[in-house]
Amino acid sequence: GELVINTDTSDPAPKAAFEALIAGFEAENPDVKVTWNLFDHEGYKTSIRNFLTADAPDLANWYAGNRMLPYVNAGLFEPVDDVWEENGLNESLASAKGSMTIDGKLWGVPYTYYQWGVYYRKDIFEANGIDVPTNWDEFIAAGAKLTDAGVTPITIGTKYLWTAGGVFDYLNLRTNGYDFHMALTKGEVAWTDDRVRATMANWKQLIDAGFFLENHAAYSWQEALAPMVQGDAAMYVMGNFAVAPLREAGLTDDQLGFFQFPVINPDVPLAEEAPTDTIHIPANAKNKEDAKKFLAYLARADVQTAINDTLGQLPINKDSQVGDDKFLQAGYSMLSSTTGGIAQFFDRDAPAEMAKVGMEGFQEFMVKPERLDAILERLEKTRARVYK
Amino acid sequence: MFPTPIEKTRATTRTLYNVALPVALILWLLPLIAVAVTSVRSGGDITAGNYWGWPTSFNLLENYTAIFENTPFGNYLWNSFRVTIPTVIGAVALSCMTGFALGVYKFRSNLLIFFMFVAGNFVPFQILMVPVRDLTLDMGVYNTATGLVLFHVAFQTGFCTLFMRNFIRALPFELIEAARVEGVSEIRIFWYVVIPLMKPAIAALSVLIFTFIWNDYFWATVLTQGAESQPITAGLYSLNGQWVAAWHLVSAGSIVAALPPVLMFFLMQRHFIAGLTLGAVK
Amino acid sequence: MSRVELTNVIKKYGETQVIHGVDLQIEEGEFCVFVGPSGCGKSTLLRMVAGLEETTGGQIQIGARDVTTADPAERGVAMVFQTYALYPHMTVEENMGFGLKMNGVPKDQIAAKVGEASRILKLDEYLKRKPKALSGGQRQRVAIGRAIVRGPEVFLFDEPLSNLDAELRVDMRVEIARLHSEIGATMIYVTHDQVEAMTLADKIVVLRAGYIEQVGSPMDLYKDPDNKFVAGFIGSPSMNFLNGTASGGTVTIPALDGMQIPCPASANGDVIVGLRPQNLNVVAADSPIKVDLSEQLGGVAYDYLKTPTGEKLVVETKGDEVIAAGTSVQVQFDPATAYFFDPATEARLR
Amino acid sequence: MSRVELTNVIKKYGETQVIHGVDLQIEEGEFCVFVGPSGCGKSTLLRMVAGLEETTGGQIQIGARDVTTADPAERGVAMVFQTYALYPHMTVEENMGFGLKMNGVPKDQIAAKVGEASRILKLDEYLKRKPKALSGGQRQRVAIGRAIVRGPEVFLFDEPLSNLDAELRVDMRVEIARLHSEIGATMIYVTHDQVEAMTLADKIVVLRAGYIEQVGSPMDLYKDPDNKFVAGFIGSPSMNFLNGTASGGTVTIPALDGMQIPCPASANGDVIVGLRPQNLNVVAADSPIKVDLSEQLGGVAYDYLKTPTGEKLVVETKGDEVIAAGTSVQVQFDPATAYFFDPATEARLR
Amino acid sequence: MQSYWKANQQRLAPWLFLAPGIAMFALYVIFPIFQSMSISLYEWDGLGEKSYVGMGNYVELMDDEAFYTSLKNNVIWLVLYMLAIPAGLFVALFLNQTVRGIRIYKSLFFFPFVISQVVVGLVFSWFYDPSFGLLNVALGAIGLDPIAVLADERYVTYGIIAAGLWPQTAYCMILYLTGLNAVDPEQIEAARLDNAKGVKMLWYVILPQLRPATFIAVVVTVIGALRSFDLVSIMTDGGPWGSSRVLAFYMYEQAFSEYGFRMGYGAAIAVVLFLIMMVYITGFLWKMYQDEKGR
Ligand SMILES: Nc1ncnc2c1ncn2[C@@H]1O[C@H](COP(=O)(O)OP(=O)(O)OP(=O)(O)O)[C@@H](O)[C@H]1O
Ligand SMILES: Nc1ncnc2c1ncn2[C@@H]1O[C@H](COP(=O)(O)OP(=O)(O)OP(=O)(O)O)[C@@H](O)[C@H]1O
Ligand SMILES: [Mg+2]
Ligand SMILES: [Mg+2]
Repeated sequence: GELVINTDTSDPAPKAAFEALIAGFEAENPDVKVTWNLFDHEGYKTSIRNFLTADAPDLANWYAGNRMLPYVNAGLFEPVDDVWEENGLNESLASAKGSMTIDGKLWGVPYTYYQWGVYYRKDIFEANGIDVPTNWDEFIAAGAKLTDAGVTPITIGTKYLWTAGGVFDYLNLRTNGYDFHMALTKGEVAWTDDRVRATMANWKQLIDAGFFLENHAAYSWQEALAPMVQGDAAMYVMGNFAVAPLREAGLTDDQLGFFQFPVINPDVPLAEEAPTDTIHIPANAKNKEDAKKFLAYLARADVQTAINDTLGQLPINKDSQVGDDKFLQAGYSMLSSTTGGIAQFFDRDAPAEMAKVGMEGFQEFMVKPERLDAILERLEKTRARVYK
Repeated sequence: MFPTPIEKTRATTRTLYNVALPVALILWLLPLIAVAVTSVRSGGDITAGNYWGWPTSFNLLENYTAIFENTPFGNYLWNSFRVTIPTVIGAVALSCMTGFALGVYKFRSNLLIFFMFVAGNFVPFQILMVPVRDLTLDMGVYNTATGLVLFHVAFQTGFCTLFMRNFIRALPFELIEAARVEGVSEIRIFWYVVIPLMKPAIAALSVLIFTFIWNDYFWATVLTQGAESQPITAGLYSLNGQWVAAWHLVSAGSIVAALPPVLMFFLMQRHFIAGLTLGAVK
Repeated sequence: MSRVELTNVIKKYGETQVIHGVDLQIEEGEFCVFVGPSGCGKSTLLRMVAGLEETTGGQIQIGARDVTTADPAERGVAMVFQTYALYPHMTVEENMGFGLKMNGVPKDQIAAKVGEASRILKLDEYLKRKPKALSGGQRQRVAIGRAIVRGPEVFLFDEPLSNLDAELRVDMRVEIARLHSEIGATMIYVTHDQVEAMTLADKIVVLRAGYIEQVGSPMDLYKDPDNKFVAGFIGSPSMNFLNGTASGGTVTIPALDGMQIPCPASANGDVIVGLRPQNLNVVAADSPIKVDLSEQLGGVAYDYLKTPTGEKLVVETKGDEVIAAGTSVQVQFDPATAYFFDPATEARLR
Repeated sequence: MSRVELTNVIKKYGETQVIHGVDLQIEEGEFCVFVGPSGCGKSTLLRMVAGLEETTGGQIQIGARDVTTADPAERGVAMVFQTYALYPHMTVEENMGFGLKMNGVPKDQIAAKVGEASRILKLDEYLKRKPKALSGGQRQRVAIGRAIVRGPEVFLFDEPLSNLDAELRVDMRVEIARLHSEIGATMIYVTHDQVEAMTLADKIVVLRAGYIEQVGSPMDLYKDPDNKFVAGFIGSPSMNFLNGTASGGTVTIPALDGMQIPCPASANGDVIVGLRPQNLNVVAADSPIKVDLSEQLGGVAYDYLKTPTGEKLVVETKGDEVIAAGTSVQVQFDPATAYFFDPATEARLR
Repeated sequence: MQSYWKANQQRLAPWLFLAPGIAMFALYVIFPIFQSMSISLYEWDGLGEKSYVGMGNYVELMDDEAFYTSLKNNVIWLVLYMLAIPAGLFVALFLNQTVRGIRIYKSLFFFPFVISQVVVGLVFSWFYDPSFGLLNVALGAIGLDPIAVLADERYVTYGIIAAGLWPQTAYCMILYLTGLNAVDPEQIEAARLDNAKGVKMLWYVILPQLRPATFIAVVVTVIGALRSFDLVSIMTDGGPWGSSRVLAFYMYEQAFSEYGFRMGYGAAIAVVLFLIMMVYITGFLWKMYQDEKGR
């Protein structure tokens, strides 16, 4: 029959990856005709609500964790425990099983994830005699050297807020650890808690030391790439998807490097941020049978190897091959050795409204650190409302 | 005429004025000129930070073909036409009828209905957003040009009715009475007498609605998603995310997006201004 | 050609009544002119006959039919508007043929009728033009042509000439008179122009505030007005009105230095004496009456007199004997040319 | 009060010249009226005096001052516009006082002057109203009041009454005459209304296509026109013109059935004979001249005659003797009342 | 049937002509207004069941900093947007001449109004860019530090308003140009004779006559200010940290943005905005009613 797939993979690499994925599936299942609707990346976040209720496709991509909670609660996603069961995904995709489980059921199939960390200009570090920092003091010191050299240590564009969320996640994971972070994003801890204040104090230290790009609130994350390309900034706390545009802008692998976010509190185990992308069957889908076939296909080790090669990201299936790109390798080894836990991302771990208010607060804090108390109180107020 | 015609003033004032005019114009349009110039720069100029100097090369063709080749820009443009043209036709047709009914006939609720149209036209359209979106979803035309057209036609009918009704009011009523005395039915009066007389109003309104709808951004974001149905305004904005720091492409896109209404304005200037001042409201 | 009969016709706009029970018969082929001051209801009455205004009360008959509630189209009337009301987007020909076309008359018949009307009105060479390309007089002729073409029983004109300049107005007036004698249809004509009313009408209807004051032939109204209003309204310059006191068949006029003239025996006590400027004559003489101003118009002159009572008096003279302003004069006239009115009812005393 | 003198005044709009070297003296306190056909340059000339149009050549003097290039505000003139040009957003009072206010006159003085003007023009009860709430005549009075208040040396009027209806026009005309005699200022008045020109003017200036045709008192122009244009322009109804052939002091008029009348010896060959309708008389008689139409206006009647040559003739009669259309008539007149003009130059032959 | 129509066509015709227009307008404009009012009493994420909360949304609104920020910005918009009116008048006076080519000038000056606000927004974001924007190039030229207008809560709203003033001034300019065209030339002449010159003439004679143009300009400017959404969305997306939000944008954000979908709350904001606008609508209708009566 006909299989309708909606995705938001409109950027060049993801688009190519899906083209290949679908072609492969069709080749193996000649009786299935796939219709693929490609959505604009930003618009997809709102359109998914519409098509899930009004005109459901048979498959749609989305994100793991809290981000899928509203649709699960609204009964718009189909549980796919049987797919997992029949295809042995419980083993092969074990690492992501937790983030796919709500109320004891599995709601989709993950196909890729990618690491976050610090991307940096190797050549600038070398020129200023800086080694890759592994702990907080070295990090601060590196920043100081860069500032002295007239280079902004960290570039960032917070116009669309979420980049600030990434910074917060890392500071909080390193200061208070994974469990606290998850408790916070689940609304179990007050934002006015002293531990949050400790995270913010660390952040303030960076701000006061002039770590971040000036006027970052005026830029999108892409615009913030420019100073790094031009050599005016040295580091970017980002996901792996930043590598492609940086390369495209002319940076070579000799100039560009990656390191794990440095240790702040040596007492907490290192946790990482690695958002997982997933595919789901809407509850109102018409052709669930073929959809499940597609999910099984997508979960296969070889398929995940291929798709992530094109995406430049990491496969979930433990039997897949990780591409030999140096950043992927670095990410893979970092994530597979992580003991502290893997977070999705601030706006996937926290509910949407909390995320919005939170990230807005982070942005404000980055510009006006003296308003910390007011900001935290605001977040706390929102917490009280959102998680009731 | 006020102020004093310049030809009646002293020679120095005249010279000053003749110099001030182009200078003022350039200042006024500076942002646009900058965009136009940037749209022919090479990518090299942009990365080299040559935003304000003389372009090192003129890449008119390259840039303008680039925006069509690598992105769904052509799609967006086509969607704009698919939304704008039917809306213009629909809104003008509906409002010719409502304007005629409200302008010609005396009946008790005439003013009330008229005011309903006028008031509706002024409401902050945000208040319509949630229900209209639901309605569009329920009708199954969400994310289609049809959905946008239906809404625009309905909403613009408020403004167009105001416009048409006032225009018809200003027509000599004797023309209609003359036709009545001659035994012409009301529908034929509308078709044979009133419509031909409304040609200038129809022209003015069409141009005006064309620009309004072409430039609409809000409803485009509310009622459509994605390249296969979004018009150019929304498209430009999402492409802005893709063309990171490719300012020459963004500029070229902006220029193309601005071109149809600008052309429309230039070709139909008289009608356009008549429309603005007669209708007097956006 | 039909007679038109109004019976107790009433018009109200909301609460305000503007036509108060008008009774009127217009005979077949008659040229009837409505005159009266602005706002008296001339147009309203005409439009009620046309069916463009609803009739609030009473009955309107055209020919043998009661058309009180009929549609304009069904009354067999044609109307010529003050503003011509030509369709600007149609040629002269199309304008004239439009009504027929809309009523499904075959093309060749339309052409024939339009041709005939255009011949009568000498419009042949303009048939292909749009109204914009015509002069005022030509437009008015087209408007009349449009009315003729449908061969109506009754023609209605609402101040058809008031938008023309003085000279053209004279020409068109003559033309309308010719038209009436040629096609002989019943015509109702509204005007506020004295001269048009006097020269065109078989019958003049003088209206005032929604009431008919008097109906009659032009010369009847001029020579034998029923009341002060009609007397003052018909004739130019207007009739002079002076206060007088009557007793025993003689009236004393203080304004004319106590002049006494005979009057109808019915007059008693206060009366108003009406004197037409044309019937007066002045001679220089010692008198309390002074010439305030004298206007020489070449062939004719108007002397404005100030009387001792403060009442004003206009005298029309052949412009030869100029009397300087400030001169004392005596007023002379044939007492038989004086009219008398009751000051309270304004009715004529005979 | 000052005299106004124009010396060889010229006005060009771009290349087209509309005033061709006009020389004119207007004495102190004189009432001077400009008349002429539409487009002849009346308004232009007046506006040049006001300073609203630049003077292309020549000189304009008001009183002793050469004001050719002076600002309008500095010429000591006041103007009354055809459309009144009242400021719609100001009350009557403010309208009248505006000029003084702009010249920095203290408030109490303004109030005094406005008060006086409003008294003269009987506007007291309307002082607080806006122009919209006034009738046409009242608005015109306010416009005049605004002119008076500034106490100008010269008043300029550009067709001030042409937007009023007939009756009101008569009243306002009388009012302006009274005003002139009361304040005695120099006044220049543009009109195309015969009656206004004849009744108001001390001096009429007849313009034609930017040239002065004749200057003189109303009666001079009526009785002794210099050329055919002036003769035809002054007098109402217009003078009749018939072709004739002169030889040896006698002219033969074919239109009048070959009637022969004496004429000046200077006339020879073709001449044009001018006859005023007022000077003609008709009697029924066997003749090729027929009455085409007869209009009865009450006091007066106009007979339109058709002559054998096709020329038309209007005769004014006292309306008593009605002559039916189609009757053959003879035309009678006093040969001394005939005028003669050269057909080529249109100059009067005396 | 045929004869019933013939006899009553004058009564029936208007309804026949009105029917489609009214149906569309009611469906898409009138009903939704009331629906919005009703939605504002619910909590609803657009997916599941609505749950009735009475005035809950409004109560929350009263205690919502972001709402007050938006409201305050709306007021700033309302006030500063009015500058378009004098500015438009000024430009109109400047251009109200008859020199050669003036028509082209007038059209070019009108340009900003014709192009989309999206383009205007992009152009101005660029103009304000802290590193290479024209504004900061100019500031740098006179030795001032660059200002990141759109990243600074102190300036951001003003920066967006300035961008909005650009097209709005062009709009007011056209209104005034046509207004000036309609000024009775005889009145200007009368005023010249009355010795009113320059500014005095403008103030006492011209401006009062331009009142209709001014009225229209005020109406469209107020409505433009209250509806302002496009520029905010494009230039800052409400930021930094929500400090450039206006009600129209906030409501969109609450109801539809990536992190929003609080339909009820959004509807409540829209209702507040609607009530503010209602003040002006009522005023406008009142004036129209007076004009209609005066006919
Ligand atoms: N639609 C209307 N509503 C209320 N009153 C009206 C309406 N039309 C006319 N009138 C009133 O009816 C009266 C008669 O008006 P009508 O137009 O018949 O006067 P008229 O004699 O034709 O005047 P004119 O010589 O000025 O044309 C006037 O007092 C007028 O105010
Ligand atoms: N601004 C102008 N540019 C060119 N020609 C003009 C201008 N104003 C007037 N004219 C011409 O000058 C001539 C005189 O015009 P003017 O207005 O003085 O006539 P008028 O005697 O007042 O006519 P009317 O009786 O119609 O008012 C006319 O032929 C007119 O076409
Ligand atoms: Mg009337
Ligand atoms: Mg003139």
